[in-house]
Amino acid sequence: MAENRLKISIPGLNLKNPIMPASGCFGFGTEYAKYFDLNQLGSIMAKATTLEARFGNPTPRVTETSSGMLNAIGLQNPGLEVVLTEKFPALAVAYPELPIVANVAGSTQEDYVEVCAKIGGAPNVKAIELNISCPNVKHGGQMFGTDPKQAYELTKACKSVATVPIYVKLSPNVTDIVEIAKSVEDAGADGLTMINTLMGVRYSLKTRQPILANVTGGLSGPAIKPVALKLIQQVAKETDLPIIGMGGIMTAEDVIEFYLAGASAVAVGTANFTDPLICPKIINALPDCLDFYGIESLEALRDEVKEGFKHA
Amino acid sequence: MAENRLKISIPGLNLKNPIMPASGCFGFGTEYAKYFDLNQLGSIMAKATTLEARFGNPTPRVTETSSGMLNAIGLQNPGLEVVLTEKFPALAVAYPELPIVANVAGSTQEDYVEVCAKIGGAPNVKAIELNISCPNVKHGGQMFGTDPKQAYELTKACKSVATVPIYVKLSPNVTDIVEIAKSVEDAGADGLTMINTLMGVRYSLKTRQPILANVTGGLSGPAIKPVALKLIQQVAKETDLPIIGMGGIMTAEDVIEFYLAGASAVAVGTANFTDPLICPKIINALPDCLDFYGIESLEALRDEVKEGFKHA
Amino acid sequence: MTLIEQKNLAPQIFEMTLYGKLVKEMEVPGQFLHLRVPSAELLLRRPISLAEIDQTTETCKLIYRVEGKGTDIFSKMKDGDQIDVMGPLGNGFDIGNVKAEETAFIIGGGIGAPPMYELSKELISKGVKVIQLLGFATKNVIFYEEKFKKLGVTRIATDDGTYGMHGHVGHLIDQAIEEFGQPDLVYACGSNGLLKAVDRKFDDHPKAYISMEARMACAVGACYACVVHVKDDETGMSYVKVCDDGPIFETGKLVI
Amino acid sequence: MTLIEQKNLAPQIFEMTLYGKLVKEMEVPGQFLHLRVPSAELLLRRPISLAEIDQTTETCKLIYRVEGKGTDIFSKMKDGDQIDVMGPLGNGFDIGNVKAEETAFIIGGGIGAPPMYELSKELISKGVKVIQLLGFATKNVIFYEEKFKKLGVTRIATDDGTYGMHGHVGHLIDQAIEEFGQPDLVYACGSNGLLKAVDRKFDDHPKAYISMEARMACAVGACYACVVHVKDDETGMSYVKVCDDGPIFETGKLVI
Ligand SMILES: Cc1cc2nc3c(=O)[nH]c(=O)nc-3n(C[C@H](O)[C@H](O)[C@H](O)COP(=O)(O)OP(=O)(O)OC[C@H]3O[C@@H](n4cnc5c(N)ncnc54)[C@H](O)[C@@H]3O)c2cc1C
Ligand SMILES: Cc1cc2nc3c(=O)[nH]c(=O)nc-3n(C[C@H](O)[C@H](O)[C@H](O)COP(=O)(O)OP(=O)(O)OC[C@H]3O[C@@H](n4cnc5c(N)ncnc54)[C@H](O)[C@@H]3O)c2cc1C
Ligand SMILES: Cc1cc2nc3c(=O)[nH]c(=O)nc-3n(C[C@H](O)[C@H](O)[C@H](O)COP(=O)(O)O)c2cc1C
Ligand SMILES: Cc1cc2nc3c(=O)[nH]c(=O)nc-3n(C[C@H](O)[C@H](O)[C@H](O)COP(=O)(O)O)c2cc1C
Ligand code: FES
Ligand code: FES
Repeated sequence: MAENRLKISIPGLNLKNPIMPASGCFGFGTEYAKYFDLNQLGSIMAKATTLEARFGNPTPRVTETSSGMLNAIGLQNPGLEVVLTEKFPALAVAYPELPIVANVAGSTQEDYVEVCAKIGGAPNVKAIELNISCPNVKHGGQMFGTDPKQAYELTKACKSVATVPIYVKLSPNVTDIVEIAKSVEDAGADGLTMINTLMGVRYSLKTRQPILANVTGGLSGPAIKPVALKLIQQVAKETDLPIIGMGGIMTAEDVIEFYLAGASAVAVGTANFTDPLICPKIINALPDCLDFYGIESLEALRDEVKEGFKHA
Repeated sequence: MAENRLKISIPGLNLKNPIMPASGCFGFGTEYAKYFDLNQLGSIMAKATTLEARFGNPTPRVTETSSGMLNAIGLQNPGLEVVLTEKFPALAVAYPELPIVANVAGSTQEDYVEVCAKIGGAPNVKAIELNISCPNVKHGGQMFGTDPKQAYELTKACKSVATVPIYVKLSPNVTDIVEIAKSVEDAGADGLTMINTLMGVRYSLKTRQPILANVTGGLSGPAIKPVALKLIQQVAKETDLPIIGMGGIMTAEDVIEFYLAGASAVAVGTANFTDPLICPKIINALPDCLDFYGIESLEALRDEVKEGFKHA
Repeated sequence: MTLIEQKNLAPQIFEMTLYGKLVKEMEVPGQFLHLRVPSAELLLRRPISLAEIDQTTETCKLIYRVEGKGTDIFSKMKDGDQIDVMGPLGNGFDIGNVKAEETAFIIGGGIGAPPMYELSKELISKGVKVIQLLGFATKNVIFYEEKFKKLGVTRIATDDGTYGMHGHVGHLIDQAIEEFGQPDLVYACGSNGLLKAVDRKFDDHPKAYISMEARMACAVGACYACVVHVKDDETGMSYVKVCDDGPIFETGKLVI
Repeated sequence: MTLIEQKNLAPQIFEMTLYGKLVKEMEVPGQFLHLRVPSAELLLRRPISLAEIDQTTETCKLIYRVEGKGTDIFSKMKDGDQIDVMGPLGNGFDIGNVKAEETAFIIGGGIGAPPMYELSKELISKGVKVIQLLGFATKNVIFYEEKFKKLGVTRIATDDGTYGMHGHVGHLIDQAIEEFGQPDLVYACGSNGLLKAVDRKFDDHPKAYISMEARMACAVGACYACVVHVKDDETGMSYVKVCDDGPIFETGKLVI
């Protein structure tokens, strides 16, 4: 086939395929480089970066649930400086053509703004994912993502300084996600990524205490896929922003299901832990899957779905 | 053992064990009577009852998800009159000792109030579960459960007419569940039941359309267990109301996990579809499970957990 | 029950033979079993019709097409594996008052054909003359042709004309009416399109029955997943449940 | 890899023998495999240490205790079953610069004993004199006693005194120091309590190593699930990852 049926273009990101590892599930990229050639990926969504280094939450930080997992990593990262001088350059040298999405988090608006202003300076960072929905930190994070006004202010402030397009990552832990989506759209966001994790808890029957040291964690994996699809279709019908969808994707069929809900590209998180080769496997399975369901290309599918929503 | 280690007392309900089929998953009780002796159950939470008969949503109404399912039944039921004259009496005749929890729903506050005023007239109805969290109906349902003020008004109005204790069923689809819980506590609720289903969607790749005719459905099953536990422990720490917990319970271990989160009794929903004998199986497995984890009785465990929350 | 044989009848179509005491309770053709998929992730059981019941060997056969995750897992199960079975469920075909020498049209479409096999067998044992009209998508997904032929007249149509008559079962029915006259009994199972056609053709036929499909959860009448509207009901409140009022219904009664 | 043998060594304790090309890459004792549980519902792999590696037969052995859902499913797998294996992972025990005639304390507690077996074997092949100090909860969960004894001095303690010395491994260590003097090499794997004790006792020993446990997701250093604080770090920012900086660390370095 002359034409690449998997390619997709969204603000800042001209991707050869829509598959990218989700933020926090793939480190700063190089960790998985011994398993496959990262050039196969559409992009990589890097681990959250904050202005200063963070250690994150006490351990245990992960536990398992039916068809899902809880994590309370707490945004551990080496801070903007190290990310800019070491992490992104390492990828840029080894994979100069691979676009990276930087994930930005912070405790205060000033933090976010400073990181957003600088992080686009890395030549391979083509977009920012503004993480206003991390459920695992006391300050910032989800706080900004559950209040439409704060979400608006933060997005606007970050947009005014960022040198690359901004995708705002929405939290599912809200009564009305459309309200938040519209606020960040009004504030100038270039796109959305959704969903971040739901909040969950598991207890140990032996200790009678929560398994996670942080008590609560973020629920991810196939367990949340129907919730992700619900929120994506709801937002896709009400805003014009392109959506990078995520939440439980394990197969090429799942990718298409996210397109049917209105996503323009997708990220794969938890599944990397189940199978480190999951991303290339999905990418390789997609063409046959498109054939099977009679889909010409992902861009055509996206357009068809958007058209359908308009007339619904 | 002389003492019944499984017994539990909460307003209106003196239960020989804390296991009850969840509303909507066990009809009006008699449907499962050919599978086991319903007298084994602690109680039964009956299908939602509305003032007038309802047909519910178009079909398909159910579909499957990883470790979960979506339903959009839409509160189909024969209406208060038939429930009072046929459904509850059928149970009362066959199982005179079995306490029933009536589940009440409606489109308007007046509907709720009228049903609450009358439904306690059935001699076996020992409590009402006020369903302000059904995600599958256009009017009423979740609307009342996502706004603290409406939740307060409705609960207060129902309390003023009800002849049995009222447990308010909370929706997980909110930004701040504690706010809702406190409102209904202030309004005089006797207890809470949580959680109702999360909202979800699944698409058919073949038709490229949502599988459910209603588009969205309520997500239940083990997939949502960590979310249920999270919300229950959060509410249990902030209110004094007893909580009947539910969301993905499949085993005796799950029951204990809900107690650790602060529940005083539990309901089993989706698991009945996987195994029609699940409730008696859990009840029979509980004593050994208590032994294994060194738990004297469920009441003792509940008290220990509540005590722990106070000092946390 | 114990899986004692798994046969691949055609691409994606399998026949499972199950052994166990439960067979004793399987008495009416058209009933179904509700099978638990042996995968912790899949909570809903799968309804599959009884295709053959053999009391002497305490076995029954199910024929199913691999559609999704559940049937795919079934197809990979091996002899000796245990399978958790609820049932038999549903009303089954009412063959209590059929008379010897009556003529029955036995209409099956694709994966709707299996329950018609046991039905045909039982009707024949009562002396009924069966005319079996079977539709398939294409030649290579035809199954049980020989077995049906052994029971009686068997006409086959394929949607693509690769075998038998070109077209759908409706044409076979018209042809059979011409050839054999109006049937005394009509039984049908298959796609919604097929059921609609049969329902229309035998609208007020006194002994015409269709087997309905529906997405189910409980299969015991408790969850209201599988309801179907009743025709000409002004209140909009009348319904039947496919799982326990059905899956077999008289024609002319439901909104299909 | 292919499961070729599953043995029940003691109540809830199993030994799995795996066969496959991957064994070629297993060179360092103390490394672990990250095993996928064959259940769609369980997404996280389970880290299990290599207990024995045999290049000639291309097999390796894992010893594991049934703790929860995943290990329970492992214990029910049968010969010939395929198991999805990532690894070998982790740094393993550094035995590059050990010298013949050095004395090594090999300290294992309960289900921490397995990796010590392969370690002992490899140390012995380098001429090291091994003193194996093993602690178990009670007599009937002891495993591999004979195999360890064949390699060298083996002392056993049980928490409840049902076998060997009454008490925990700490006592065995004290006794061994009295009997054999300070060891040149120390290697330990076991419960957190055991590791703490060893860490304290051999705080500034130049060649003392402990194998750490942590809840893991990725096991490749990408998710930050398995971090441990470094001692005496004022910033609070220094850490190691058990999965790829470890699981083996020098004593005296970490906040255990
Ligand atoms: C009374 C009855 C009898 C049936 N008899 C047979 C038979 O003899 N042979 C056969 O091949 N099929 C039969 N079916 C259809 C069969 O139940 C479905 O093909 C099967 O459940 C699909 O499961 P899956 O896991 O492969 O598909 P998935 O798509 O993974 O299933 C997901 C969910 O949808 C439900 N579902 C999907 N398709 C259908 C369907 N067509 N009807 C009902 N539920 C569905 C499943 O039960 C499950 O809950 C019958 C259905 C009913 C209602
Ligand atoms: C490097 C390393 C080597 C190990 N080697 C062995 C070994 O040789 N033999 C052995 O029996 N055990 C070993 N363990 C512990 C083993 O990984 C756990 O007992 C096992 O994962 C429990 O899984 P489960 O499904 O039975 O329990 P569940 O409680 O169902 O597991 C739920 C989740 O918690 C994790 N988990 C639970 N307990 C532990 C634990 N103690 N350590 C790490 N993760 C845990 C599981 O991996 C899973 O992600 C090792 C652990 C690590 C980190
Ligand atoms: C271990 C782990 C760490 C994560 N860290 C981050 C993070 O740093 N920033 C962020 O925006 N999302 C983070 N997430 C959320 C994921 O990017 C993703 O939104 C979510 O897991 C849903 O996708 P999945 O079901 O495919 O995992 C993390 C998820 C996991 C499981
Ligand atoms: C098919 C189905 C129908 C339901 N109907 C009702 C209902 O009528 N009223 C109600 O309050 N909850 C209803 N629920 C929600 C359950 O009572 C329960 O809160 C939820 O399913 C979570 O428990 P589970 O995971 O054990 O199923 C229904 C759930 C299912 C699956
Ligand atoms: S499937 Fe539950 S009522 Fe029919
Ligand atoms: S387990 Fe992911 S970093 Fe160690």
